[in-house]
Amino acid sequence: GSNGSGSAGAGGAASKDNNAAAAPAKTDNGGAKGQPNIGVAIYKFDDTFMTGVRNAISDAASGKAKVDIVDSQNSQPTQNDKVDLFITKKVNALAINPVDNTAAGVLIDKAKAANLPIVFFNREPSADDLKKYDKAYYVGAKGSESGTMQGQILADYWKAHPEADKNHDGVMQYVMLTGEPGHPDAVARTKYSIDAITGAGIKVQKLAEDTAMWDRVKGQEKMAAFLAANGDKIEAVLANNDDMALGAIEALKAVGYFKDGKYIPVVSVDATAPGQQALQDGTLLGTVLNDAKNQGKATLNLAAALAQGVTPDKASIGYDITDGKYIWVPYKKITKDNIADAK
Amino acid sequence: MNSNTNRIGNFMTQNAIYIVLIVLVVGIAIKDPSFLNIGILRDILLQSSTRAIIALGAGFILITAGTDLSAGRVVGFTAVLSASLLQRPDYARLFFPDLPHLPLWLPIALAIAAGLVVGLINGFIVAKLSVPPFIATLGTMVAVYGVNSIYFDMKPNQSQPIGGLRPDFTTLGTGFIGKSGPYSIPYIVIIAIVIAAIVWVIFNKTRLGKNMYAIGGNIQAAKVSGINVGRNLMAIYAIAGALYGLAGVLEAARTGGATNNYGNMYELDAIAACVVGGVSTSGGIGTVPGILAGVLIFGVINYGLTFIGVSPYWQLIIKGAIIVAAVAFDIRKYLTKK
Amino acid sequence: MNSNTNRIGNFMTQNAIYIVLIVLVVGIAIKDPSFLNIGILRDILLQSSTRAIIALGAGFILITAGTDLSAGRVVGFTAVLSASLLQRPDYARLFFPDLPHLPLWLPIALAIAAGLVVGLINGFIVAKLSVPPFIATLGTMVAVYGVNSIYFDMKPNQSQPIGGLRPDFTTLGTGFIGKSGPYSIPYIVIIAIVIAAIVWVIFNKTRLGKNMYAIGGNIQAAKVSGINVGRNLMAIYAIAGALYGLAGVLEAARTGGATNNYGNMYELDAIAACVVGGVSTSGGIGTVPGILAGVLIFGVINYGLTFIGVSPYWQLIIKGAIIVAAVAFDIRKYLTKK
Amino acid sequence: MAEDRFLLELNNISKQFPGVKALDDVTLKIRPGTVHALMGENGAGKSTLMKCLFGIYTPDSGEIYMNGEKKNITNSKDALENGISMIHQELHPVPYRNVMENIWLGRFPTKGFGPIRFVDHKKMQRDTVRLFQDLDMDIDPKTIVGTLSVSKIQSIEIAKAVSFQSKVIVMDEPTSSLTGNEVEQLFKIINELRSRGVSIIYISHKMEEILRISDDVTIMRDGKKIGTWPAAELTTDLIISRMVGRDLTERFPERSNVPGDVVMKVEGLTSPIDRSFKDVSFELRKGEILGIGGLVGAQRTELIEALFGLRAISAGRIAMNGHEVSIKSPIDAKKHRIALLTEERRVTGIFPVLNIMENTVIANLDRYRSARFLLSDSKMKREVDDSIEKLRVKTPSMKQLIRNLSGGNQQKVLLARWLLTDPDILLLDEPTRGIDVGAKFEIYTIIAELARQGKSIVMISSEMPELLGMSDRIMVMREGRLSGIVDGKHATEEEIMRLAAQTSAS
Ligand SMILES: Nc1ncnc2c1ncn2[C@@H]1O[C@H](COP(=O)(O)OP(=O)(O)OP(=O)(O)O)[C@@H](O)[C@H]1O
Ligand SMILES: Nc1ncnc2c1ncn2[C@@H]1O[C@H](COP(=O)(O)OP(=O)(O)OP(=O)(O)O)[C@@H](O)[C@H]1O
Ligand SMILES: [Mg+2]
Ligand SMILES: [Mg+2]
Repeated sequence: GSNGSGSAGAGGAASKDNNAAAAPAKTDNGGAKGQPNIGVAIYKFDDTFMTGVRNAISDAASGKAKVDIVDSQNSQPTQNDKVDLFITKKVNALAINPVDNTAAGVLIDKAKAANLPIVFFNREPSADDLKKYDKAYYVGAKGSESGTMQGQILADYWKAHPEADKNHDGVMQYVMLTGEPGHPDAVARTKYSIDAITGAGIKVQKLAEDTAMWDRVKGQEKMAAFLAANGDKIEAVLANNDDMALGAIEALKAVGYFKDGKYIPVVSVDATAPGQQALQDGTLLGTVLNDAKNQGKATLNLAAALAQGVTPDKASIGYDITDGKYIWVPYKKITKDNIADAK
Repeated sequence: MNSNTNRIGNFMTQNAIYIVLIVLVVGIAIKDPSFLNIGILRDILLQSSTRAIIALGAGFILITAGTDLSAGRVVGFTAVLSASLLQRPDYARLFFPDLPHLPLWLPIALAIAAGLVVGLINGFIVAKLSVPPFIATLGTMVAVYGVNSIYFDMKPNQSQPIGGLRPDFTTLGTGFIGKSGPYSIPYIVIIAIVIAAIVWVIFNKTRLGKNMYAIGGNIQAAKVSGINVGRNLMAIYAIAGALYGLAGVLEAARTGGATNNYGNMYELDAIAACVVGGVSTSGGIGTVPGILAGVLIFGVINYGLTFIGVSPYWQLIIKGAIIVAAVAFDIRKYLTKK
Repeated sequence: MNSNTNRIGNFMTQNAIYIVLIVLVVGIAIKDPSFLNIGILRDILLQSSTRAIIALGAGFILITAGTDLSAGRVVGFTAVLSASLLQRPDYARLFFPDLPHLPLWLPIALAIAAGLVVGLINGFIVAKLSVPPFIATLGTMVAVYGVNSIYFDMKPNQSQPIGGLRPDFTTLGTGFIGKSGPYSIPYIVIIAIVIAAIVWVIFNKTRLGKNMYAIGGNIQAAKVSGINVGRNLMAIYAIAGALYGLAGVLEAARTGGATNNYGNMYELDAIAACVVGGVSTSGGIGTVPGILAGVLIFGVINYGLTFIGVSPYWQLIIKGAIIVAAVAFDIRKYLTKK
Repeated sequence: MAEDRFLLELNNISKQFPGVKALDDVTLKIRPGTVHALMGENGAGKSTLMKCLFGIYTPDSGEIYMNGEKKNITNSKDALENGISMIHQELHPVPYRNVMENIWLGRFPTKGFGPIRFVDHKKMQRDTVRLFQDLDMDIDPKTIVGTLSVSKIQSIEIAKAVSFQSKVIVMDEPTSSLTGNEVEQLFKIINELRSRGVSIIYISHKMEEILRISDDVTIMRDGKKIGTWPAAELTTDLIISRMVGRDLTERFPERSNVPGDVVMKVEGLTSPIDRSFKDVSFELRKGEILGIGGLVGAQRTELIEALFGLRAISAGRIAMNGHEVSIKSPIDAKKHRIALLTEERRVTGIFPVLNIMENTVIANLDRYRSARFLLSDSKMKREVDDSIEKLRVKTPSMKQLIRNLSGGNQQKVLLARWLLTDPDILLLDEPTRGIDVGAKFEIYTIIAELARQGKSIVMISSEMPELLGMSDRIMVMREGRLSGIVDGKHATEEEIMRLAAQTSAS
């Protein structure tokens, strides 16, 4: 860590970090013999949350395993290619963050044919697929949970703040900013957040929903259009991630929210640094922490144990295994009151 | 009578894009009359401003019969670059924890210069190595994203979105002239207008502009006419790069943050806006008002369809159809009458 | 002596792409000798197969002096389409819960036909409405994604990834001839080879192929020679569409699933592979072996850099540099000696 | 006319372009087995009329009859199917494909089974070889067309037009890139076709050719038909006066230039390319018009392009006003006040999508800077207006796109472009190619005037009368070498032909 002033010097420094993390390198990393090789495929490198997991994996790996982390570029076929490469390269275990969780079936077949343990993380394959192979595992949370918690935060607020129902019709008029169409997280969060609210006995009315592609710029632009079309009718804003929520908050600020007592609840998922700042500032009501550190660590520990032929259990990896296949790393609701939990 | 309808028909084909723009606005307004509202005009202008700056950059390249795929990634790079140097010191996660307070102009100038350098590299590859622009800029597009990602992934930031930007910086993106409200004019719109005016002057009143049209119109003839094609191309790519750089700065200022994914695919939007605005993909043809109209058409489509609540998927289908229809209509004016 | 070095130099420029390919392989093998391994060759061929089919489709269009941006989205659409019709009846989340068992060929034919129809639409817009290919296919790219997303979002699927594909279908993507191991030949590679052979015949032995080169080389010449340019263009876009359709089917079969995001941005890869393989972006030039070499270059880069453990971001930078260098080297053969 | 049965009739054809009435009620009737010359000034509408016949344009009104039968021709395919083929004024090669593919484009022979058909390359090659034998041409069917010289490409277009076995062949300035032998060869082909009952519509600005080859002559002016006459009743002067609408007795202006000191001295200039120019030395004087004669392929073009920095040289020196200079690019050439009007105006001359004004000022932008780098529109407009007027460019306005001008008028705009740079040395490569007689005289007048003002002019020409009529000295080249320099006043056509053609060939 230096405060390098030019991108060239900075790039060099970063590359060293990356090599340490990503290369199976023979020289780097102290490379003690006997350390297993683990092939890790991330669904997309520039996903903010997965970057956290990725960093946690390489941190956890030091001294324990050699990890080879690759980018699937948000494309399942590319991920399959990378898995083929790992198998040809004879890694000792696979740790896969699937792009498309239904594709796990084929990946499990590949791993089984090569007799390699395979650990999926962050996106849950179907139980049927996992059952096919005794060395297939999952580390992560229930996909639905983040949406549910996001909805609960909003439902709790709604019940505690009757004035939030601006038109006093007993119905929550909301707008929704979704991630990339068809993205599993986007689909789950959109659905389960609303399910949680209605599940809490609150009636809802969707005023508008549009995709902002996970993107802060688009979040801001879509929110501006929502505001123009619906004005003060909007009583709550849900976003599939922090970035879009932060964009929406900028658009809300531009029409006078978060000043002079004008408030609207905004909820999202991720608990990124700017998201935490927004919680602090009181512009973001709540977000949901996906525990990158523990997900990464559990994944690595599990894969490393499997690679060495050790039977994974609480003693060998430090996490509980449920049903012989799952390590659950739950989500956490984060609001202004417990920001510290996210840090 | 006949000559009158003919004249109307002629007027229509000559001004097809502007007519498309009006038809779009009217169509949306019929669906929801509250669309005709000065606040909405302001929103659309605001959203179109950075796009316009990028499209003007892309226009330079298209008129020389090139393409610039690197635009979006340059925007992302300069957004990250400027944001990383302009954080509030009290922010929790600083990109450079020990950075002294820099004068506002310095990181901005640095970011624009970074864009310009990428442009120069593009120009060099195209002009001196004779690589087709599509491939040259595809190469830099990929490479710039790599560089940006490495920068963004540096410790202590490690690929976290950059937030906590200094208020003097965000004011650039969110501030305005006049009383708050629909009649205020955002700084960013003013910047875009100034840039458009400068580009108009370059296109129409300078040697560089004339040379640009000539190079796009017939590069062989341009060489024979004694135009220094290499130097002109490098200058043109550099200007375009600088414009993307500026746009990146404004995107960061406007949203109060940046990630390495900013600007992704903006090049396609920019090129599409140019072509819808009458810029020829085979070079030599294109005007500043046309490009601005093209950008506005996309601005109106994006804003308007969300405004009237069309579902995102249907938005895609309608957008695709409008793009094709607008160009099919506009292109009539160049078709030699058979 | 002098003439000998000259001859070597000439051989080098004429066969630049193949030399680039060899240099890449040697370079990677020096870094890690275990790269020279038949299993790795098999992996690379396997990974390049669908890419090759798409690139051949894109090649058709490029040679007519067009571009086809819709390729990737068509791949995504036909992947979803074929997957939705070929699920195991005992799978928990069926796209069509009451679908009877269809013969394998039917959904495949349907998906290819869907690709062909999109191609026909592209061809119609380009040939009959005179819209530049870039915009025509940008329009269909956006619209096809919209249509695919609507289909994918239908009840009861509601945008869930489609899984549980029938084993006879996935075998197509994962099966092979011969004993399991490095010497086996995947079906998908055989399919790609057959397709490449057919395309080679079309390019070199049929009227359509010759007309394609003529249209790209000088469309005016094609017109005054009595070629029905419109019909030929429509046929060419349709064939390209059908190839993307086939590629989509294979992608679904290979991964055992599909989402609406499949194929995203494949068009850029395909065009880049073509251009690296010597296809001219201004039309009229291109060969099947060249395109295949271009695809393999990307295959080797993608596989090889990961293999020797280059970090993904550095891969981008290296990839960008190689693309530019390969084309800069290859392009020498067309530069007229002054 | 003697016969009242016509093979082809174009009745009352009109065609309007924005701002231009290109054809105004034109009627043209062609007898079978005749050569019908179509004549008129640049922009008179000749090419447009033929494009209407060939389905490239659709006339606004008028009808086309073949053998008394009304035909509806909407594209080139229709025209070809109705027995009409055409050699276009602007050549249309597909550059990256070989000769035989260019010839059989659109009708490749095929073989195969049932509906599965493949192009029959063997037959195509056989047919091509036979075609070339019939026409006495010597071109390898497998050469890539882009590597051939313009004259070869022109020959291929001729062969292609003949190969359709059409009843009517339109030839729009077929000899503009041919010289000597090839023109004779073409005439042989035309006579052969005529004797087989084929009719030829022949467009050319070369009077000698018209009087030699044609049976009937139709003259057009400003989109209108002036009349049709049997060629036997016409003389050059008659044709010219009907074309131009006034008498034009002199073909060349009076010249009063006096060659002075040597301004450019070229010594041993040699190209790095084997087939190209070798060891060329000559001097150019102030106020001199130096003609360069020779057959096509004599490397005249490459020589003067090398002087302009467009081509490399491997040996030799160029000195200007006694100082050796290095000219590596057109930028250098312009600095030394040299201008070049290139041979292939479509490839290296015009900017098709730009208008006349932009095309005119492009080589000369420095002159129009008003503020530090802003250009002054009014100054540009003034000078372009002057040029259009001086060179009599036929156009509705300077905002017209140059590609909408007739071929000859495009050439005038290019000449205007270089005249505006006010050069000391003007290199002209076939300056009057495709230019009508009236305009030729104007261009000659301008050349003579420039020489009188002390400018030096180098003029490549394949037209013998032009060389003899305009040059102070004539330099003849053969196969890349200088074969002699003769005095313009006393030289004869025979002498020049002898110097040009003493080849191993024939
Ligand atoms: N596509 C077009 N658009 C507008 N004007 C045109 C177009 N084509 C031709 N013209 C105009 O029509 C007139 C006739 O042109 P045309 O090419 O037929 O002349 P031409 O007799 O063949 O002359 P030349 O001897 O120079 O070839 C000219 O004034 C020309 O500018
Ligand atoms: N053997 C050749 N192969 C390829 N290109 C050639 C060849 N000979 C000539 N050319 C090209 O053809 C054009 C005319 O060339 P050249 O100098 O030989 O003709 P020329 O004597 O000037 O005849 P003219 O100007 O009358 O057509 C030039 O562009 C030249 O590069
Ligand atoms: Mg003509
Ligand atoms: Mg010549």
